[in-house]
Amino acid sequence: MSVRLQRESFDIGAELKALRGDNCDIGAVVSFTGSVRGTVGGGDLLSMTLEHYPGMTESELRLIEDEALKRWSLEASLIIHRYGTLEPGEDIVLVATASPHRAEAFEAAQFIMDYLKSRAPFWKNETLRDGKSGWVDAREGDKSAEERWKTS
Amino acid sequence: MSVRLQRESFDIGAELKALRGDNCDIGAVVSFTGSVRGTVGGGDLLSMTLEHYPGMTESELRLIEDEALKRWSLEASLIIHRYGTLEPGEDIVLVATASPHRAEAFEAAQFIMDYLKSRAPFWKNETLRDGKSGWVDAREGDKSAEERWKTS
Amino acid sequence: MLDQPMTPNSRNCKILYFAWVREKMGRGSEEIEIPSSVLTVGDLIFFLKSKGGEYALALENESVIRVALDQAHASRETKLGQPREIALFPPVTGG
Amino acid sequence: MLDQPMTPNSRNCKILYFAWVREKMGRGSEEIEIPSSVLTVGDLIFFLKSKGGEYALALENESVIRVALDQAHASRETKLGQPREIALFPPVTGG
Repeated sequence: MSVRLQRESFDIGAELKALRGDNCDIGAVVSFTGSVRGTVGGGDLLSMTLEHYPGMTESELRLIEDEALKRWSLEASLIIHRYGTLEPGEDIVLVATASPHRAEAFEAAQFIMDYLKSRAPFWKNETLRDGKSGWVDAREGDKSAEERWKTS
Repeated sequence: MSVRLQRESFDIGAELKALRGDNCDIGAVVSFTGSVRGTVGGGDLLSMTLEHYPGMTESELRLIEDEALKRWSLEASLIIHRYGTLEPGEDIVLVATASPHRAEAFEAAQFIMDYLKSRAPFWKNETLRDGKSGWVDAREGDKSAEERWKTS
Repeated sequence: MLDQPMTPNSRNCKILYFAWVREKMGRGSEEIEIPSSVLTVGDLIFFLKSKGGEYALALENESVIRVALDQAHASRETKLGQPREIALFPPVTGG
Repeated sequence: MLDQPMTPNSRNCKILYFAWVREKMGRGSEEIEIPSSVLTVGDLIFFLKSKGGEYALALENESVIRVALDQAHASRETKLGQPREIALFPPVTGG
């Protein structure tokens, strides 16, 4: 039940430990970490800069988390997303979910990532080693990944 | 591409860091941690003892990992399972998968857990605070969770 | 007062631009007076595009442009209302 | 040699028991001579159960008993062959 937007990196081990706390009803914790890859469509990456929409980003992440909490009975959840300039190998996002049994934690983490990818107002700009730079195009798969969660 | 069976606890943060190494093709890491809950069907838990089948356990875990590597193109994977006597809040199992994009890491981690739950030869014996003890029954859902991965 | 031209529902709004929409616009935000004829988000895009220049350039590929009203996602059919803040941006690519 | 009773394919196997099967058997392993008439895993269960005593007790609810041959899962129809090691156990509950 926590959303953070930050420039700094995060410590996954410490975050998962804090998420769990001393809640002994938690039997399953799922984490997703997204990180900057070294090779992208256009070539070798020097760095990636994440622009975002201050204000809307936080509220959109909270909406996504609220929706996950409505759909699955989670004991705890966490979304951390970074912004600013990151290098290959650096972490971008951490999503973690905790529940009594594994199915709910897995589904909720996937749901949060799918929604985040198509709704949270972040934009990636890649700078390649050869000096070129450009905005990353949205992946077609991300829209369809979001759509599988639609309830009628 | 690593399977470990051990009595000792593990450090999730350190394990995920080692899994990633300096592989810059990894864009997504999914982890699942299973832990001992404090309240079970029969009451408050004092401890849980995991019996296993030495030899078969390791080979079965390796088979499961191999099958995951065949089905999804993973950059790295890890299965750690503990045995012996554990207390509420202690971790039992860690499964982690790494891939360029998130869908594969998520699916492979779920697959490994579903297979592990119905194929790895571990048996849980619970000791309750009131002194009673008994073997945990297999959950019906675990068999059906495995079956959704069947290829025809 | 009755002598003044009445434009009921004409309103001044802050518009924000992000990513390549911001780059093509050459600025991150501005105040714009939106005429009363603009009723929906779709109308707004049409209105802005018709201003030409950097607007026409930034909104050239208008089907990919996303719009948020007061920091909430809006579709083309969403009624514009009286937002304090409008944002135009490309499809998001975080995560 | 021809005077000795021939039981071709009768074989001595190590059988392991786990969890409550082990508890009901009162031991974790033993050597058992398996007669030639036992061709499949299903036959083996039937043979063991027919020995009565702790075998009948441990295998009472036989449909839930799982069997591994040389550390690999086997179904009731699996041919027994000449395994070095057979294991009987309840459904697994790890993870």
